[in-house]
Amino acid sequence: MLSGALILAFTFVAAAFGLSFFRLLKGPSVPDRILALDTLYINAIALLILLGIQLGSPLYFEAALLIALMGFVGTVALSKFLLRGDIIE
Amino acid sequence: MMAHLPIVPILLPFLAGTLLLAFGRLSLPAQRWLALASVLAQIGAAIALLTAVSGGDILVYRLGDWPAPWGIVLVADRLSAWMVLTTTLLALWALIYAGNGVDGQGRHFHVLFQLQLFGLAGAFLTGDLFNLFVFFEILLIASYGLALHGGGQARTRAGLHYVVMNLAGSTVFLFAAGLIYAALGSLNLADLALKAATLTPDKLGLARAGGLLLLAVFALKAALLPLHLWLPAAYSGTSAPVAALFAIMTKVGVYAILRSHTLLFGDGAGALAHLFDPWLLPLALATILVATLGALAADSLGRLSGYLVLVSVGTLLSAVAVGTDGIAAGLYYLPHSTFTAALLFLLADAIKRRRPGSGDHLIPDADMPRHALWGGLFFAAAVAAAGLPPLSGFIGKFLILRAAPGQPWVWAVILLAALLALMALARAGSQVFFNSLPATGAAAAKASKSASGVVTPGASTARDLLAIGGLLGLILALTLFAGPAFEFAHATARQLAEPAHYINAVLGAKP
Amino acid sequence: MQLLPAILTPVLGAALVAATGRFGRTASAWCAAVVTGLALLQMLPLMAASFAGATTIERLPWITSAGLDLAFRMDGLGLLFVLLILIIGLLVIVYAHYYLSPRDSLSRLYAYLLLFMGSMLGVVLSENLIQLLIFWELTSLSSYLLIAYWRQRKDARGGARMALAITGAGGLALLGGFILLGEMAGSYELTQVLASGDVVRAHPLYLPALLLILLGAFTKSAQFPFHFWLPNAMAAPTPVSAYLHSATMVKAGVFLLARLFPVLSGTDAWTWWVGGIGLSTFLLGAVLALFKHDLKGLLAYSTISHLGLITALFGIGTPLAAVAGVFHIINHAIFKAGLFMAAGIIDHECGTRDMRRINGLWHFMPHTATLAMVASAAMAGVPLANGFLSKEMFFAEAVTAGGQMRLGWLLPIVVTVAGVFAVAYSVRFIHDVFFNGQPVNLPKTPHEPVRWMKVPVEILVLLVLLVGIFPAQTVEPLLAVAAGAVLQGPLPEHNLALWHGFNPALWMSVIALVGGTLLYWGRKPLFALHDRWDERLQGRVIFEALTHGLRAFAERITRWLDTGSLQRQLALLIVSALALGGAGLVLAPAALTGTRPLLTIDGIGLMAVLVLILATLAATAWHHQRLTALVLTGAVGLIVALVFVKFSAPDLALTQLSVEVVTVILLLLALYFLPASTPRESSPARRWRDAALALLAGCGAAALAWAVLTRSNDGMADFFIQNSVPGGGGHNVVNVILVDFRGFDTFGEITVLAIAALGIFALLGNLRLPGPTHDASGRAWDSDTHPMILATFARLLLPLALLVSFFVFLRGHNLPGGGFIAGLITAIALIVQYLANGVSWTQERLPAHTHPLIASGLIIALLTGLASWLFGRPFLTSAFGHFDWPLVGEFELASAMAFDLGVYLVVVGATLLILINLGLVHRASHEPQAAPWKP
Amino acid sequence: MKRWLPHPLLTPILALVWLLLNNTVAPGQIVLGLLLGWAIPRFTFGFWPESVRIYRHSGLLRFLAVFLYDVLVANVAVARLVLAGPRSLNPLFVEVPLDLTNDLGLSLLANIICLTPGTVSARLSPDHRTLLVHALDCTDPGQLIHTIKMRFEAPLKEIFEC
Amino acid sequence: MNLATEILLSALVLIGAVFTLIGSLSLVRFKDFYTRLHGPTKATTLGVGCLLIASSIFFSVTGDGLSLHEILVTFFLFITAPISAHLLAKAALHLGLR
Amino acid sequence: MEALIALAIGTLTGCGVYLLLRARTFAVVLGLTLLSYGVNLFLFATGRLVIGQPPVVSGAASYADPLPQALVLTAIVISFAMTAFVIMLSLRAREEFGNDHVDGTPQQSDAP
Repeated sequence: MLSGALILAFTFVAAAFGLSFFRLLKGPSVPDRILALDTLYINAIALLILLGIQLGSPLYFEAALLIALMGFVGTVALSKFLLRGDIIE
Repeated sequence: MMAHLPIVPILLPFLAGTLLLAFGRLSLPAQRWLALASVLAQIGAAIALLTAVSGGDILVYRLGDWPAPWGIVLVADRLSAWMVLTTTLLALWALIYAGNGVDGQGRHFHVLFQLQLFGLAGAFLTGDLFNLFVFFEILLIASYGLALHGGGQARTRAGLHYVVMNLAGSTVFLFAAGLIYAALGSLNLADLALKAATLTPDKLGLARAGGLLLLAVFALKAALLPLHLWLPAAYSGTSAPVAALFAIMTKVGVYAILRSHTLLFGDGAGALAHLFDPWLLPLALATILVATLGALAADSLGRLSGYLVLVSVGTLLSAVAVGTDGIAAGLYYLPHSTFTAALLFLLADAIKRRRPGSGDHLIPDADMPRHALWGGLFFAAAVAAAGLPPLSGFIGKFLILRAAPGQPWVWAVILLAALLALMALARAGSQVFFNSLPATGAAAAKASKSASGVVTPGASTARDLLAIGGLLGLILALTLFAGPAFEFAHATARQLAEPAHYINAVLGAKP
Repeated sequence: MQLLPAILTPVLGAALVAATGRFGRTASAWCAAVVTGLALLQMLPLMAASFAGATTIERLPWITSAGLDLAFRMDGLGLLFVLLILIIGLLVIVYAHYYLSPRDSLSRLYAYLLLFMGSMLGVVLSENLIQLLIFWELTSLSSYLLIAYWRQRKDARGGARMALAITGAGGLALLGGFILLGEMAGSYELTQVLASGDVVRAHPLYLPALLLILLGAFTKSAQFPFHFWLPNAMAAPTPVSAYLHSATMVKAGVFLLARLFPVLSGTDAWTWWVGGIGLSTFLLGAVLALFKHDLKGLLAYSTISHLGLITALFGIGTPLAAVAGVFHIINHAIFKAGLFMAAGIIDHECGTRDMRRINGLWHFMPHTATLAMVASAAMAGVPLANGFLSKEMFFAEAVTAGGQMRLGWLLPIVVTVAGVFAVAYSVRFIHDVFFNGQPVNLPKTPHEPVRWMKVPVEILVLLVLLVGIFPAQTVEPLLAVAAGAVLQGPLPEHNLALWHGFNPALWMSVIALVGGTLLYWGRKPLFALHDRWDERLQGRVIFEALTHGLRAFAERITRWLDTGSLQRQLALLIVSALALGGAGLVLAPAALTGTRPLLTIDGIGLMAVLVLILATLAATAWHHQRLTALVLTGAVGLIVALVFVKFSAPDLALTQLSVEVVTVILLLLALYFLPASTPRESSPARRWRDAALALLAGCGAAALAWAVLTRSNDGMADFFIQNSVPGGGGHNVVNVILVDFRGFDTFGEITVLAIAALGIFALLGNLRLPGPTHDASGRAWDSDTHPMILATFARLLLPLALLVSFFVFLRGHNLPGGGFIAGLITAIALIVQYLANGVSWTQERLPAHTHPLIASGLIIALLTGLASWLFGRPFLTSAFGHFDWPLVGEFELASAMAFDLGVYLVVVGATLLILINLGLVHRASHEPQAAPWKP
Repeated sequence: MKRWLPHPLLTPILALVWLLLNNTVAPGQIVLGLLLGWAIPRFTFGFWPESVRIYRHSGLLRFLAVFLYDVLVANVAVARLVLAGPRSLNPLFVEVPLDLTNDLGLSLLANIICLTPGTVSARLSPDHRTLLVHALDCTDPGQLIHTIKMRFEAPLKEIFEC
Repeated sequence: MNLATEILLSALVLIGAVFTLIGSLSLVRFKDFYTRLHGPTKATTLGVGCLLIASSIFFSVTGDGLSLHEILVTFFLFITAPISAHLLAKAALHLGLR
Repeated sequence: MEALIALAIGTLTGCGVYLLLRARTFAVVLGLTLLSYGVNLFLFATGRLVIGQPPVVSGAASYADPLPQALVLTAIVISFAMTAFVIMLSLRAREEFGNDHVDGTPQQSDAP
């Protein structure tokens, strides 16, 4: 049952990936794309956790942790670039 | 200590480099002395290594005490020791020349210089394919820093091209290494040689592709046609001591080609045997021709020297391609061509700095101070570069021709190239030294103007002469002691022709 | 060992003489003379021996295994040439002292002269052919210096380069010929080579070898069609010409013919090539000489002609002809040296060499005139002068040899015609210069030169007469030993005497003398004819056209190849890689697809790869909008990391993720200073070409990957997995490989990182780039430099991130993680501080500086590696142990961790150094006076 | 004192996080955690000089509970809106006047606003007096402002300021 | 593991996945940037949260001992996600998106 | 799955090559980045694709080949360093040339 649920869940997350990526491609504005990328990162966290459960291995957890901790840096840098151009001033 | 001999030439420059970095606030003279001491120590180590392997035994150093093929091994055979010694000797004079102020024109010159030597020594000594990649990257990244040392538009452009080309090359290298691992299941050169013999046909394609991609990478490093275009600009663009040191960089490519040509794809390599043969000789000869034309067309001493480096690369590789005798001749010719190239670059720079009006361009100008002296030095260098008697260049050419009796093409190309190089150098010499203008006020004005930027001549004349004289001395020694040198080269070639020794030394008494 | 020192004496003497320059002309003259004398003295004993018929060979091992030892040989021929070289050299030295004007550095001339003398001695005394060639080329080089002595003169430079090019080319051909000869004879040593004549002549390589050697000889001794360099070499000071073109340089060629006569001669090829070329040169030179108005020009062509004569003699190939050849070598050397010196005197006294202006010098310098007339009589072959005897022998040989061969009857005729012209130009030399009315507006009024300037000429003229009148008593013995050495066999019957009775040879001489005189008197129409002669057919013109053409060609080719365009170079690289890789893959026997069982495609995997591919394509298609492309690349990086996770590589995923973040920041920092969009400048053709290349590369990579993935993996995984825990003390095999099994790779890798950081630091040293004040759409930047909310949370996150990085570091050895990832996490955490609070704010709070960090990291790594030396283990041997402390509990310590610490420090330091420097570019460009931050 | 223990309450938090990271309560790890909890703040003292003082711990906990609950609600609400589609919502910007002055408090507020009822804190005015908030589906701005100030700002104010 | 936990897990996993999906869905469905901004910051936090709880339970049941470190992910997300959202909104305002 | 990965590697390499051949430094840098992704994946693929068997010794039956992973890790680091350097170099070039063309001279940018 759990495995079935997992398959379903994977499908949903895959769909989420697709949707986020659609926005990434479509834009139209740069913030839209950045937002989409940020969402992709969060989707990735979900994916990693599902993978961990599916494979019954905790080894994938750190990746999720790392994204949670570092994923936003890219977004922040991009936004700062839009705001100020120079991100380290 | 003797037990660790093979790694000493690698660790010494690393240590010096890190120390120079750690004590970043050292005064320039102090840095020079430290660097000099390190290079001298390296020469000592290289000589020790050479004597240790000259008997014919191969030193194997198992890093981390892991057995080959799983761990990384350093392998010091005659070839490696020969290359290391050449490198260190070259480095000494390049370093001394750099002391004329070039090293102060930017940051971290000496650190980068030492780490470059680190990379070179590692590349020559390692017995592991991927480790070779790593050391290639080390010497490349260091060379990037050195090539751009000092800045300036031409230098930056040449540097950019050089860097991007080599980054692309590194990518190809990774592809090649991956393919070879995928096909042969190992990275240790000796193990690869062993496995190549028993390669299953379904993986032959992968192995061949990997091997030939390796050739592409090494050809890029060695500046073999058609991957030679980066060299003249890069070498003539960078500062003289760096260009002098770079004289060995192309030889790294040659070394890698020679190593894989004899060890991985030698006679014993079964289906992979002679993988390079169809490509090597034609490309090498073509390189010679194109490069000679370039030398003939060159408009400055720097570019002329750059193209002559290409000629020597072509000559070397065609020697490698004609078999064991050729390799022996080539190995004798290798240090000569290295020192000569360095000599030319240093001379070109010394002359450039003394002709503020016209630099090293092949146009008449007022006589420079101590005109006759510089003229004589250039004459000697030209004799060496054109492969004319009595210097070692002639001996090298003679040996190569002698090794290729059945190959009229090799003969024709090498002899023709020698003639054209002779004409190019004669033209250059008579333009720069014979055809002199009276010193005019305009020239003097130009002198004062552009002298501000460059290192002032005179101040460092003694140092320049020391470095240039040193290189000339090396060439002279190579001429006088051609007998033993060629003996060693010949022994090396024979050792390369017998990969079994290498393989057994690395893998123990495996069949 | 006497010969080597004897040869080295002039060479080393050259340096000495060059040094004597400051002590005045006389000093250098004496020095040069003494050096020459010394060389002569040293060889006297051996010369005596060889005069007695002995052949001395001295050997010094050099490159024995290549058959190249220093070996010297003193025999008759060597003796003859040594005498010519040194005696005439001595005379030239004396002469030059008076000839050269005080303005010119005499010591330089002497130095070059001695250098040349030494190399010439080497040529004639070499036993080893290759060594002979070495000296041969040295003569070319030193003659280059001599001819270009007056370096300011264009014709001198041109002449010198021409001589060098042609003789140099000959030398290279000669090298080839000698190597072949050595192949055939089995040695480069003359003794063996001379002995194995039959083998050589029968050998298939004989003809190529012969032609190559002849090429060398003919270029050197100015045989047609290579003769033209010699007249142009007349730009040299006259003493030089007197030396080079009478006794030495040009004689080297005929010397070679004589030397190898026993080996190579006696075949049709030899006869036709050598004889033919020699004869035509003899004729051509004689004809052209007549029309030269330049005194030295006339002599130059006469030299060519006489060398042709000698060549022809050797070409005839009979022993007697060879003897005659040797004899004429002697005679020509003597009278031609004298003539050149006389011409030099005239030049010196009149300030010109144009025979149309120099006339009737008889009244001004009768003494010199007499000397010149005797010498030119020898040149013409008038009885009582030495030239007559050898020419007579030549005529005789021409008749006898002509009788034996096809078209032989032509031979005497040609010879006679040439003889006629020879007489004609000799007559002209005498009559035009010394009689024929009054001089025409000379720069200065000529008079007899100083006494000592004539002495050398007098000596030579005396020799001319002595040899000419009492040949048997004077020259015969020398000729005998020399010819003996040439023939390497019994000497043929010959008697040197003035009178041989009325034989054809005598009649030919008579015809020549009479005809020549008549020809001179009737020369006007001939001159008129010659003036209409087409200049362009001259060798010099053709040569220059060739060299210029070659240069132009070279320039075109080089410009065409080396456009300095990076794109072309990259395209070439890619094409080469494709060609080579393709060749490897295509020529393989097996099918592309292997037999390994494949994994099934699941939805998420499909979606991920789809996203990856689309993102890549989009990034490529839209690379003109740089920021968009950048964001898309970020997505690609993320997916790559996910792929790593999916296929069991957690460490890679962590690394990829953290590197990704840093890369994005890096690119953003750069993008700030670069245009926001890429102009569309590539032509469609170019775009299509690149697309094609890209497509091929992509297909190639995919094919290779597919081939790899569908084949079984027989790598060496098992060893690592089995030894990781027992041998490396870690469960995370990847990490154990990185810090232990292949720790040396990591050692190098962190060095790369460190060097990159330093290189960048060096690169940005004085970089000043103005940052744009508006974004791409012209909107001014937001005023809020450091958003407060970001700043606050950044501070809050720092301790947490550090904690995590410590966590990742500690567990690395057993679970995914390790020094590198930990380092990146720390670096990113700090970079966030820079993002949020700016450089200066963060800088002053940073507890450590980057350079020390990097250095200490490297040193720690090094020391960890060296530590194992203390235990007698190789570099980087790891050790680990399990400890149990109260309260803390049981834990593991491994030396690999220390190494990892080094990695950690380097990563932190390098990453920060890289990014901070970029951040500083802007500030530096804003306030230039603010020096970039020092580490 | 301050140099030695700059953030008294950061230490336990870090120790806790450390234990969570390692998923253990082994004594060794506790020691190590406390050690790090002390060392890291000391190490990063420069980055966070001003001390954080919590005036009412009980408030903190209650606030935490409220916050988590709101997150739950907000998520569901937004999810419904998403499913309902764009037509059903009317987004608008609202300027929320602020009484908080404490940086940390403000930042937390901004964050919480992002996480809870369909709002995103978009811009903090330079003088930190107003916060521009974007609401996903809001008919009555006043109501929204009131909610924010009552539900979040007030507790934060009493936690971080007095 | 017993049925109850399995049901619970499945439920959590599904809910989490659904919320993740919805979060991304909002990116597509909403018309302007600011409304799109809401989805990821909220729906996903809950989605990921549920998944994390699921994982926490899963490993607590299967693995050895309690597994709580999933909480950290949520914790970090709570801190970081709003920051990105905030800055993005700020940037959008700056660019004058409507 | 293998086919997908091969396809991905191909796409990354191809696009990387295309961008590498552009005339502006930034495009070249992007190209190099894509290329390094491609080659890293390729190198990783030489360990073949294995799901759920990370090379962390835990008494499992089989593991993924750890060696390629280690190599890729090294490769990632090195290519990061190189990318960083070339980015800086592009800035330096920008300063020296006043434009971001790889040859510093936009007009002669394409001669096919």
